[in-house]
Amino acid sequence: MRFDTGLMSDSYTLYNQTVMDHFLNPRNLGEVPDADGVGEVGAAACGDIMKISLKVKDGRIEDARFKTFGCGSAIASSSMATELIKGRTVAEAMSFSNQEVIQALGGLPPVKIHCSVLAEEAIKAALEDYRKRHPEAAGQPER
Amino acid sequence: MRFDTGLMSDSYTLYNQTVMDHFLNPRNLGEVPDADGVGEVGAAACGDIMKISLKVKDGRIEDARFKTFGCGSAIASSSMATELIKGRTVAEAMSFSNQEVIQALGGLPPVKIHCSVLAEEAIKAALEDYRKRHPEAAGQPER
Amino acid sequence: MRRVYLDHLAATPVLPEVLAAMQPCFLEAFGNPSSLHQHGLRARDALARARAQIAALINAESPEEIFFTSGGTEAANLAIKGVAYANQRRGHHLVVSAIEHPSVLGSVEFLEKQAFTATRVGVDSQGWVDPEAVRAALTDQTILIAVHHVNHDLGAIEPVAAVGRIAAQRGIPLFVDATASGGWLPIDVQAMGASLLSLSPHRFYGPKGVGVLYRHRRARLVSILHGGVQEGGRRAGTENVPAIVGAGVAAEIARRELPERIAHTAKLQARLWEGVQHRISYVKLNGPPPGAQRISTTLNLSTEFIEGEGQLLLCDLHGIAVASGSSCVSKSLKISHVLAAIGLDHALAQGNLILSLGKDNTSEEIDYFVTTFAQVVEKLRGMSPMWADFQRGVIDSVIQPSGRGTSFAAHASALAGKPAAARPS
Amino acid sequence: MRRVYLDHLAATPVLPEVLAAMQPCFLEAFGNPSSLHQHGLRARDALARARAQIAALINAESPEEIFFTSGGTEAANLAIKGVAYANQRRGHHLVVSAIEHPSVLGSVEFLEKQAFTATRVGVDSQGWVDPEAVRAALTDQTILIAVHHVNHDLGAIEPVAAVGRIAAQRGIPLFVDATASGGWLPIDVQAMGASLLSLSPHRFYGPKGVGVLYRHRRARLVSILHGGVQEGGRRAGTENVPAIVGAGVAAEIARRELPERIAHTAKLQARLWEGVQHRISYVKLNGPPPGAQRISTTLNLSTEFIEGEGQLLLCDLHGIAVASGSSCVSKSLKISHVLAAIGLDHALAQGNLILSLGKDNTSEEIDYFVTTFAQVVEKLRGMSPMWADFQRGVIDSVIQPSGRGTSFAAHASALAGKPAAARPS
Ligand SMILES: Cc1ncc(COP(=O)(O)O)c(C=O)c1O
Ligand SMILES: Cc1ncc(COP(=O)(O)O)c(C=O)c1O
Repeated sequence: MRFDTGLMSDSYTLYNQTVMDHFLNPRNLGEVPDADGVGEVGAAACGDIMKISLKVKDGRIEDARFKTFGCGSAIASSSMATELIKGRTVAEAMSFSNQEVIQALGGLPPVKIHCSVLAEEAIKAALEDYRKRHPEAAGQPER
Repeated sequence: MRFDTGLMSDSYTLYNQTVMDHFLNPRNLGEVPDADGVGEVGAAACGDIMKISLKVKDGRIEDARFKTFGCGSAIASSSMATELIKGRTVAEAMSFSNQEVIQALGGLPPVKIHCSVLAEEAIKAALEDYRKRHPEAAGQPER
Repeated sequence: MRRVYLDHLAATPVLPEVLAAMQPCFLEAFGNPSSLHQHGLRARDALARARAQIAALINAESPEEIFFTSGGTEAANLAIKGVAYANQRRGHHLVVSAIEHPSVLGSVEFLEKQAFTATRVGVDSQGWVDPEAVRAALTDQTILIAVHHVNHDLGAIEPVAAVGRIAAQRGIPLFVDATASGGWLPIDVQAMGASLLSLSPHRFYGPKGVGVLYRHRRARLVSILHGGVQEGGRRAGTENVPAIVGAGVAAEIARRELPERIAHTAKLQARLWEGVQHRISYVKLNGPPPGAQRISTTLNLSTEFIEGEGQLLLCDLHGIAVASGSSCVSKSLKISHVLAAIGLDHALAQGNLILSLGKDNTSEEIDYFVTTFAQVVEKLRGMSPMWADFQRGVIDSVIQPSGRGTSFAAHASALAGKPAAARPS
Repeated sequence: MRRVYLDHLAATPVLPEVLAAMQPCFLEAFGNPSSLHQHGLRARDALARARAQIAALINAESPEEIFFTSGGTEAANLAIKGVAYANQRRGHHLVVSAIEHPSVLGSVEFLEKQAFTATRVGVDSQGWVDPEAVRAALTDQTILIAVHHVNHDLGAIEPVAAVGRIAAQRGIPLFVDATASGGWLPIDVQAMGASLLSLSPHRFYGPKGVGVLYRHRRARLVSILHGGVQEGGRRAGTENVPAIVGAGVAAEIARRELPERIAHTAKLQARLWEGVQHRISYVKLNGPPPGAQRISTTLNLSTEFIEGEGQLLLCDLHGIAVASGSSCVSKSLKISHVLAAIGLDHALAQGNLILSLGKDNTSEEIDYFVTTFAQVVEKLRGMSPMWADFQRGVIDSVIQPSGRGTSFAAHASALAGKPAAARPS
């Protein structure tokens, strides 16, 4: 069965180009070696799981990596979230919001908004973990 | 708008060929001059009206004519009924049944059976009228 | 044989452009819009385009207000039952015109078996609903008003905008069945004040197997076919993609060609009615006269002393396709409830013929119809005992009374032993 | 790009013969079957022929037992609601399998809001209904049993004939949804003891926009779409003539080609499952193994440590069209109720992929799928924290437990702060 007619020449995607790009070519995939903070969260709604690990230096996020068990938009959301968070101070990152992810991705289908929420939660969990492991950091001046 | 394609080559009819023939080429259409009996009946169900007039000679129906206000099967039923009744004795005709009409027509759609009933009733009304006008006929020997 | 199609209210052929648009959906682009892969996404995209095309035809605010069903009947069922069920906590009363299509009245009757009540608002002799009568029928329990745009039998254009204003004042959704007008009259759901409106694309050169229900985003509506979450959860079942695509294209072309179609059919309509009046005696036009209050595509005629099925069959024999509202053509043996509702004399209802014009009919076809129809009438009157009785002065004409003889209806009911049912029981 | 279509349960293209048969119905033979003229009578004739073709496919006693609807969903709605309303004086109880399609379960839920009650009979881990469990669920109020022929997700062939015998003993009509099997398995309504049976022609190379409901002449059924008296008064609305004609031809060809189609797909099914097992670790087949108790066209796979939507998207990127029962692909964010009903572990339900074969798939396509799928799995596992945790022995495999680590489900529910919903709430 072949469908290579003119009709199939344009390629349809479930998500927009940015989301598809981050799903297919995820940025910051993996785990930071000797991470300073690791967050792993699960979505009650659908069962997705996201794990984000951070390398923090001088109160600033030097590296962020993710691994995600979940749909295309969950993978894209975590990819984008790690991109966005890199270079921010821990304090800045604490106010990170899923809206940034949605915006940077150029929008998500309504039913997939929760993926961006999960990314936010994973980052916050990782920051929480960082603070727990580095109680001294809480008082650190943020350059 | 033209539909003369091969697809339209066969001609579809609402009724079978016999019914269509009797509708398009009704037999015994008209009124018998100086009729010996006339019956006019109406169908309560649909509003059809049938009028049948008879010429009786020596206790035998010599001529029968009809006029009908009604659908194709009503016209065909009265045409066929007059055909069937011609030549019968009055006594024979008194037991005329709509089933004969249906059979001779090769069947009628279920919803149109009442047309044949109307034809039977018109004939019986005409015979009734004949007997009323010719009380002597009741006792007449039927050849 | 010459073939003249004058039954566009029953069905139209699809436009070549419509068929061309549908074609790929059968073979290559056959996906199910619920599928997440290329084939499904492509079908989804096609649905979205069709939705926008339909929205444009009726000036809906957003394509998301357009729902696809399997046809005009399902759209009417969804509108009536879907609104009723969605609002049953608010009330249980519906107000509908007495001459709505059976798909509307049948849905209402079904609901009446389920603790809903309904008021049927009558119409005048032309088939018009009085908006004030609609207002008078409203109660604080009323959850839906249904008045169609154009009556399918009579061609009367109803005062839906006036009804829409009353509906808006009272905050009650108005459903407008535009099955008989869609593609043939300008429709603006916003100007009309319609919360719901249905269309039947196969009556304006779209395909069969698809219907449209417009629903204003604030009108509550629940599904009546249950299952999957297609059509925003308001109509379950795999979408009929080719037909929906065809409906979209038909709508787009209808919108473009509307003025032309109206002008053309109005011209033929006038020619037809003039020709009939000129050639045939004792014939009456039912519904409004040609003009602004009648749709340009239809004529509803009653020819005295003969019955409609015979007219239809003889026309067909001469290649002319028409319809009739006579009791003889209905499976229930009742005259059209519409003809009964306008109080049409039984004799005239029986002699009914309905003609509906299309964009491809020609003046020559109209002339051929008129000539043929005159012969048909003559042939049937030659068979009719009523015509003979009329000639003898035994019964009188309803259309042009001479003052001699009894009425056909009185005559017929005397014969049948009961009154000829002017109204269906 | 290479394109391999493995989603025939969602949609099939129409056969060239089907399209050829439909074609005239759009342009020349476009009549409305309710019309009494040539165009209408011709359409009527076409419907009769299609009815006979469908009757032959399922061994119905008479074409008059065949009703056309707009699709499988409407057929199921009509069967469930139409039988329930028709028999509500006899009783108000329905018995259905728990893994019926949403069109069946949704219809039942709708009725439950209207004073009907229902018992959902569970299934075993393969997806089989136990006929004795159906028997046990019957009460003297039961008016309908519904058990589908083949489950759409699992491919399990249900013991419908055994259920049919119980139904016959108790004098209760049995409705068999054969949407997933029609055209792919022999169907004999008489041998099955089905009083009602539905088909979806667009799943066996017929068009969309048409469904079939078989109804044994003694089973009482009322209309659910109200209006005209089409389809013997059991389904109002202008008939979708082209689609019905296409359905008839598709049925005739399906009947002729059935053995061939079964043999071909069974061969591919075996090759596919063998290939997957050979190339991919930690993968499970849901539903019965290939063989007599499984339809030859489908495979339902669960691949551990990765989620289904991603598998689907990556397959699509390589031109392969598949489906998934993962919660991520559903608008309700729930895993398929079927996977929940067989008690499938949440991790496996999330990793679900559904493949459905067609008559035109080839061995090469299957091999291409297997190779591609192995890459897809590898890529997704590379992104999955669960795969990493499994490698480290933190969590264990459900399919091939090593005894080290906690279960995925326990891990996920700890993270989410509540148990992973194995059953939809
Ligand atoms: C006014 C009106 N509404 C609804 C319908 C039903 O449309 P369909 O038969 O296409 O379902 C019709 C059909 O004649 C109609 O004329
Ligand atoms: C078993 C079963 N029944 C009914 C349906 C509904 O069919 P349709 O979407 O064609 O209306 C489906 C569709 O997937 C199905 O699989």
